[in-house]
Parts: sequence; structure tokens; C-alpha cells
Amino acid sequence: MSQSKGLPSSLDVILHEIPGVRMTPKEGRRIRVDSTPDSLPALLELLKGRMGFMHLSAISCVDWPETDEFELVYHVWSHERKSLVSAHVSIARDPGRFVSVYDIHTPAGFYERDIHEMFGVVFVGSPNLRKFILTSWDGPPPMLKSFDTLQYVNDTYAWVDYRPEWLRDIQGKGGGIVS
Amino acid sequence: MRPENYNPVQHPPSHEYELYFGPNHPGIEGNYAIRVRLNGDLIQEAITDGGYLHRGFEKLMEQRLWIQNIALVPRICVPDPVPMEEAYARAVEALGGLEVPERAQWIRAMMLEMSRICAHLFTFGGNAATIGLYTNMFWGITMRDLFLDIFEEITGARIYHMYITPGGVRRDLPAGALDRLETVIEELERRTPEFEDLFFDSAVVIKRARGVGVISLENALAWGVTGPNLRASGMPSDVRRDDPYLVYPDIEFDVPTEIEGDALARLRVRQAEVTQSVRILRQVIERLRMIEGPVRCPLPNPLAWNIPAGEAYTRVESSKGEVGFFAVSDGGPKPYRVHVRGPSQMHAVQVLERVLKGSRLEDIAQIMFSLDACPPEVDR
Amino acid sequence: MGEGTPMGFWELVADLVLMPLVAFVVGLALVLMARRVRARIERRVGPPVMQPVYDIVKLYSKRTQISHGWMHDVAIMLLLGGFITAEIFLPVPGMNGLAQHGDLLTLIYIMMVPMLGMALGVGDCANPNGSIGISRALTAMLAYDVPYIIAVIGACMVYGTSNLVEIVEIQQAGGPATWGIATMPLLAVAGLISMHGMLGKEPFEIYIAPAEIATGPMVEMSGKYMGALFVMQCFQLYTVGVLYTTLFLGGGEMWLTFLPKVFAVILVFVAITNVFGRLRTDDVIAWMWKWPTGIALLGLLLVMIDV
Amino acid sequence: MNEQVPAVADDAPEACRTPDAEERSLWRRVMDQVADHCRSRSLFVLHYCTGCGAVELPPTITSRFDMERVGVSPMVTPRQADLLLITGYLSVKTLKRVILSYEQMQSPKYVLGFGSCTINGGMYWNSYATVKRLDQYIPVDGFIAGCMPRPEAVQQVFLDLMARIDAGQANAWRDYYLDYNRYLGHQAALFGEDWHTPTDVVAEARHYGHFGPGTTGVHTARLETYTEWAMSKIPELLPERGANEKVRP
Repeated sequence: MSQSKGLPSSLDVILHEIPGVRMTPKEGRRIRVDSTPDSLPALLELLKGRMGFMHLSAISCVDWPETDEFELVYHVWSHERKSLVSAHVSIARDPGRFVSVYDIHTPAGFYERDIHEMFGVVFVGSPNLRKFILTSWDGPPPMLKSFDTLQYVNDTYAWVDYRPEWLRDIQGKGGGIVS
Repeated sequence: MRPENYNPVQHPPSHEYELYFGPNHPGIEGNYAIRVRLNGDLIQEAITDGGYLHRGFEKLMEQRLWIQNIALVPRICVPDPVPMEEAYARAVEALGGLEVPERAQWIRAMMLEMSRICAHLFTFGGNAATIGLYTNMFWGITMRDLFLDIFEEITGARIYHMYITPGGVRRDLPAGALDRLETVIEELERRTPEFEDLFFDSAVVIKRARGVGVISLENALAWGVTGPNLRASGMPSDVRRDDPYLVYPDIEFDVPTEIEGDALARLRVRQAEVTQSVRILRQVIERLRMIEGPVRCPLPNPLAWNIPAGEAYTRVESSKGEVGFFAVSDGGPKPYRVHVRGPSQMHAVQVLERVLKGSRLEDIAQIMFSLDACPPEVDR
Repeated sequence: MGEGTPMGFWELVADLVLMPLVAFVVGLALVLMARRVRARIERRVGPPVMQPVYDIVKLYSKRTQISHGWMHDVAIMLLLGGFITAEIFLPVPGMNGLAQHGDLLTLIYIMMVPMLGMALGVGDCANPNGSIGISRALTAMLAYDVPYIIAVIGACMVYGTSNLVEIVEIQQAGGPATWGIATMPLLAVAGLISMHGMLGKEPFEIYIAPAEIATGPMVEMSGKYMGALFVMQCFQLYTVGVLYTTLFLGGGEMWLTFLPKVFAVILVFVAITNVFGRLRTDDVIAWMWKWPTGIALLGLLLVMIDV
Repeated sequence: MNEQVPAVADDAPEACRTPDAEERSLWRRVMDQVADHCRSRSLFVLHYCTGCGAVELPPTITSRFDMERVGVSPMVTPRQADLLLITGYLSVKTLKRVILSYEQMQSPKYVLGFGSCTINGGMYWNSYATVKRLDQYIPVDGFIAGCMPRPEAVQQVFLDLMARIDAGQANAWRDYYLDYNRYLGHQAALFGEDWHTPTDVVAEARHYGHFGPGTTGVHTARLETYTEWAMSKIPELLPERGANEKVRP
């Protein structure tokens, strides 16, 4: 615990070297860092090289249609300092392109492939953006907020009509399944 | 019909051939496929092919209430569902600012360790079956069934418990459950020498596992290997200890490590982990006998439960490695986004491809089972 | 030709029909025993008594059938035919069949035919798992044949004949002290190990290996072909059990003493199989050429000094 | 001259239906009963974990519940198996493999759907990736409700299936031949118009006398034209095959 207490100040020193980076310590060994798209690779590089944040736990992508942005969150963990930095970066939805961090963190290869598949974001320099999960899929990237699952399901699949006796009785009395 | 990802343009040299390993193959854990290019017995290249178990969990969770997702979450990882529930519940607690009562925390730790033992017994069985030692599979899975009985008694379900809810657990332990758990633990300890004779100390098993699928510590760290697989390479890293949650700081346990990083080391680490889990369970049982109190903090109306906007990333140590849940709320009744990071997303894809390269055809199944790759959490 | 009584024509015909039939029935019982013992080791009940029959009838009564070409069909005939022929050359109590006319070497030669047939047939399936399985099966044959041949040659030297009927007679006349297991224990051990390899069970199960090559040669076998393989399994267990009994356990004068020996031999194989994993292909060769071969050579040396 | 058109197409063989039980000879009936009994007592299950229900199969097979007592044992390849267990939800990608596996199995073959997901989507009713109704794509002999079904439920469905096989009633596999056009239509609606499998089901239906009015139709016609086109395109590249196993590129 003591290490994570002293962490924000030492992290501050490093973050000063990178323009456009803001840090917010949070509870429980978590630190949120907001970065600009340009400085993110440098941030990860510095975190890995100087602070030992060498385990890329995950890359999460969030779709924000209101602001027309994708938010990418890089969760990096330090085995030495026992704390987790979540680096947030927002990129424009329209080209949907970002630089790959595969050369810094090898695990990024899978996460970038996954985000490319689910959100359509292109990572320049990622080693393998071939389809992995959705090889039989030719619709839009399914995780986009604009993709309506229920609509797609109703168009594509058929249902068994489930109207058992007991339900019809209840419905006859004015009840039924509340939706 | 060819599989979609078949690329007919490449013509490999005549001495090489391609083999489809899975999805319908007993050497594959779950529903997964590996396309291997072989030169004789040696694997030149392995390309994994997932998505057979894809259900679109992350999309589904965006369309259900926070409370409804409790039912969805354990289904992400079939053999080891409890860590998923725990990670999701903690993410919701962090977002909603809920405080878990002490008794509930101990009960959760108990569920997690029982699930770990079950998953390891399952893996031992699968690992033994890949080398034809079915007896161990039969014994191990029967042993696991005794734990499933305890699960059923406590939660009402054998596999998908849906027991850990945000703010605690669903209901208190039934009377006598702890005693019965103790009997099962004793039974496990009584049977342990048999398993050692049959499986862990068997010359054939050691011969098959030693030096197979070696991951050096450097590679393990660089490739994002976590959990028992990382510990088998010599790194004493455990989320329970490094990023503690629940009551784990109050529990005494060791983090077993090995240095070889091969399939045998991974087996041995898991074997030692079962012992440690038993040790944890005994402490938990002792504490649970003393602690009384509520098992869930009061929740608002779950059908109209708006969680404050924000985001949380929680990590849990599962039997396969590090589970991460990233939950984003926009203040509504449903999650805005939930990202699941299963440990096998690394182990079953990139790590497996790299480890397989240069290995032999005989060892594919052995490597996959020793990495304990779990396809459902890759595909989600 | 031995000094046995000259056989009548009808007696021979009866033998030729009865011997494979008896082999099949005893083989079914052996398969059942193997499965029941395996179930016991795994702490469960196991299949019902008629299970081997159910399986075979079920497979033969499949309504549709996939053939992969005429070689595939011929291969199955080679496979079964090889074993049926082998049964005719194996003397059992009361029936000698053609054992007087052929000797041990003929039998060894005939017992290679099924494997060859399998190789030809599986090659026609164009399934890579099958091809790998067959190459592994032939490799395994290379591994277990070395100690096997040495053990057999040693046995022939001890008995001074390669005629199976005479071998049985010598052991029957001398009592248990002249049984192969007493006169040449090392060769008996080597023979046991190599015959275990011949059965293709763990730890030498390299060519079935479900988790590696999806049962190898059997991968494309469906319906009646699979049924033929199940029948073959009966013959295989019977042949190996009877051969070992004949060479090292005194053969049999009457079925009551003969069958328990055959079952005991198979029981040893089954008990070993279920507590071991499967070795790799190269490990099997290395091990087979090291331990059983060494034991067999030592045994041969002792036998030669004795002789 | 009579204006009536013959009900049977010219190319259909004589025996296009299975004879009723009464029409068969005594010997044939006894043999069929023996065969059905043996079929019911020996079920080889295809080792294919299509979904999460597969996690309850090891307990069902292993020592505690021991399904070998009633003759159920796992088999490795579809060629050897009789029983295909659809253990839970099916993603579209898996469904393709399931259909390929199903067509490779030899009749009589049986399909059991595990869990609510195979009946109507179950828990994943609004998932874009999973198939909702299994019986649209392959004929199903029985379903087990629940998520997930307990080993006891699995055992019960095995016993029920065995009783039905013994009585000669588990004939869903025949529907696939008799109604192939409909099944293919559903498959093609999901997988795209160029969907085809290596097994020539129509030829098999003709050969084994299960050719019915529903075997061919709009959808299989598309298959025929595709086959002819493909066969004319590359006849020399394909090795000679057995009569009932045409390989399409």
C-alpha cells in the first residue's frame, strides 16, 4: 500500500515531460490518466520504461456517439509498484484510425484485433487485424451503439411462438407478461 | 465448403501440410480450432481460430439492467464462473459506492476458492485425458462433483451459481453447509495421494510434460501471461496478493511458483494451488463460524437502479489467470459498456500460437490444456 | 508335419469354421472383461454383459454407408481376413486347424497382414489424421517387433521347434516346470511387453491417440467398417492372449484350464493400460528398443548358453 | 389418354418410401426389432463441445453417473458417432460445423438439444451471434430444458431417447432426407446463398430410398446448378470418389 501512496508524485514528474496529460488518482491502486492521442505511445513507453508498468492488462474501447468519438482505455499494471494506470484517449470516430502500441506491449495485438473487429477502429501498425471471432459476419461492427441487436435478431432468426395454456388463461383475465 | 479463413492461394512447399485441429476434436479444450502447418511432426506455424462460442456478451450486457447482468456474467467462463461474478459485482460496487458486509466478503472468498479447486480438478482431468490417462479424468471429475454438491446446496445451481450479487451474496449459507464442506475437503485430502501416484508422479506424465511448451520468464512477461502460467515461469504474481480484494489480506496463503515454465511446471503450480486453496478454505470456514451479520447491503429497487456515471476496472485472480472487468456507466439503469478481459484471451491466442511454433503435433493438446485455455472467455 | 493323428477332411473343415467362431466369442468376452475391469479401475459400474454385441450389431445395422473407394473396402477384408486366417493357425484345446501345416513364422507373417490392410485402406480415405495414424502404426510395429521377434526366436530355440502344436505338447508333457515362463522368464517378460505394444494400448497407444490425431486410422471408419474394426478388436485380444499362453504359459489341454490363462494375460494388459498415459512416438521406439529388447537379448543369451 | 401427371418424378427410384410395418415379412420385422434394440442400447456420442452445456457431460460420463451402464460412450469423429449433442447455444460459426458434422454421421443418427438456448434462444434471445431455433437447421429428436441441464436430466433424456429408438420411433434423421429443401433453405438464409456442404444429401436420399417430395425444391435446384457449374469447371482436379460422396470445391 505504501508504494501506491508515494506513486502519484513520482508519476507526476514523468507526466510533466509529456504535453497534454492529466492525472487523477483514484481509490484502490487505480490512477486515471487522460492523454491526447499524440502523446499516448510516449506515455506508455515512459510508464513501461521508467515506472515498470509492463503488463498491459487490457485495452477497452467505448463508443460515444454524442461526441462522435471512440474512447480507448489502456490499462497497464506495474508488478513493482502494484498499481494500475488507466490511460484514456479519445479519437475521432470518422476515420477511426489510431496508432498501434504492439511494439510497446505485445498483448496489444489481440486487443487491437478485437477492437478492430467489434468497433471498426483501424490500428496502424498492428501485426494482425484479420477477423478472428466474426468470420461469418458481414454486417456492421456489432459493438457500435448504432447497431440494433434486437432489430437484427428479428430480421434474421425465427422464434418459436410461446403461448402456453396457462399464459392464455392469465391473458384472458387481463394479465400477462410485463415487458 | 471451406472454413471462412481458409486461404487457398498459398501453396506450401510439398513437404509441409496443413492440419485442422478442431473445433470438433478431443484434443481441443472447448470449442476452438487451431490450423497448424506441419513439417513432419514439427509445427511450422499455428493459427488459432476462435469465435465458435461467441455470444456477444458485451453487447448483451448493454441491453440489460445492472441486476439482470448477474445472470449473464457467470456464463462467460464455463469451468470457472465465480471469478467473473466477483469481478462484475465489484465493478458495480465501485461505481455505485456499495459497501459489502464482512460476512459476505468471507462467503465470497469461500466461493472463489471452491471454484478454483473445481476448475483445477477439471483441468487435471482434461490434461490427463490428452495423454490417454482417462482414469485420472474419471477420478478428478468425480471429486469435483462433490464440490459441485456443496455449490448446489449453497446456491441452488451446480455450474452457474449467480450467487455473488453487487453488495454481497444472494442469501446466507444454509445450516450445516460449512460442516459438509469440511467433509468434502477431508475427502479431497484423503484422495490426494492417489492422484499423486496416478498422475503427478507418473513417469509417463512427467516424460510427456517436461520441456513441453516452455515459456521463459521474459517471454511470459512480454506476452501478457498471467496467473498460474506466469507463476510457473517463476514470477510470484497473484492478484489476490498484489491487488488485494475481499478479505485476502487477512488470509494466510503462499503463492506457489516454479521456474521451468514448461507444462510440468504449470501442472505442479496448479497442484500446489489446490493445496493453498484448501488452506484458505479452512481459514475461511473458521472465520465464518465466528462472524455473524447481514450478507448483503441494502440495495435500491433493482428494476430502477441508476448507477452514478463513472468507470471502474476490477481485477480478480481466477484459476486461469487475471480476470478484468471494465464497466462504464452513464448514469442510466443499464451499463453503458462492459469490457471483459479473460485470461485466456492471451493464453489461447497469441501465447498459444507462439508456444506451438516449433513444438510437435503430439504436444498440441498437452500445451493447450497446460495453459488452461478457456475458449468461452476468449470469444465472450 | 508333426506326428499328430492325420486329420480327416471334414474334421479340418469343422476346425476351419469353428476356430474363428470360437475366437470371436471368446474375443467378445475378452472385450467385455477389458471394459468392465477398466470401469472398475475408474470406480464405476461399466457396461452391461451384452454391450460388445450391441455395439457390433448396431454398427452393422447402420442404414447409410460411406465408402472411400474400392481399396477401402478391400482393406477391411484384408484386415478381418488376416485375423481369421491367424486364428486357424493358432492351436487351441481340441482344435489344431492348420497349425500342423504352418508354424510360428507363418503366424507372425499372417499377423502383419491386418496392419498392412489398414494402411492401404486408410490411405484411400485422404484424411491426414488417418495417414499420420498409419505412419505411427507402422512405426510402432517397427518398435515392438524387435523384442517380439527375439522373444519368439528364443522360445523356438528352447523348445527346439517352431511348430505351435509341438510347443504346446512339450509344455503339456512336462508340467508347469517346463512352461516358457519358468524356462525363459526374461523372454517371457519381453514377450509380454512387446505384445502389449502389439495391442496398441497405453502407454504405447501412439496410433489411436484421440487427443492428438483423432483415433488415427479409425477416423474415417463409419458403420460397417467401424463394426469390422470392433470385430477385429475381439480377434486381436484373443490372438495375442492365446499366442502368449501358447508360447509361455503352457497352452491348454482343455478349455477349463486354457481360458483362465488367456483371460489372465489380457487382464495384465488392461490393468497396466489404465494407469498409464501415452508416450510419444519416438519415446516408444527408444523405450522398446532399450528395455524389452535388452531383456530379450539377455534372455536369448541365457537360452543360448543353456542350449 | 389420361391427363393425369404421374405423382412420382421420372428419376425417383421405386422405393421412395419406407414400407409400413405390416408390409414387411416376419423375418424382416424381427431383424428390425433386434437392430433397433441394439441401436438403443449402444449410443456413441460425438465428442463435440458446441456450447457450455458440455461442462455437464464429463460428470454424466464419469464415475458418478456412469452412462456406460446404459451403453452411452463418447466417440471421436462424426463418422463413428450416432448421437450428436448440441450442448447449448450455437453461434452461426459453430452451426456450420455442426451441420457438416451431422451430414458426415451415418444414419440412423440422433440429435439432442441441450438447454433452453437450443429451443428458443434462451438466455441469449437477443444476441446477434447465436441461433435461436435449432430444429430449423437440423432435425432434432429431443430437447432438454433448463440452463444448464443437470446430469440427471441428461440421463433421463438418454433413457427417453433409448426407449423411443427401441420402439422404432426416433426417426428424425429421415426428415432431413425427406425435407432437405426446407432445411437447406433455412441454412442458406443464414449462411448466404452460396452455402453448400461436401455431402450430397439429395443423392444419398435417392440412393437409400428416402426421397420424398420435400427433398428437392427451390433451394436444392440452386445447389444443382452450382454443382454442375463447379464440376464442369474443375473435373480434372478432383480425384475419383465414391458414388455417394461428391466433393465440391
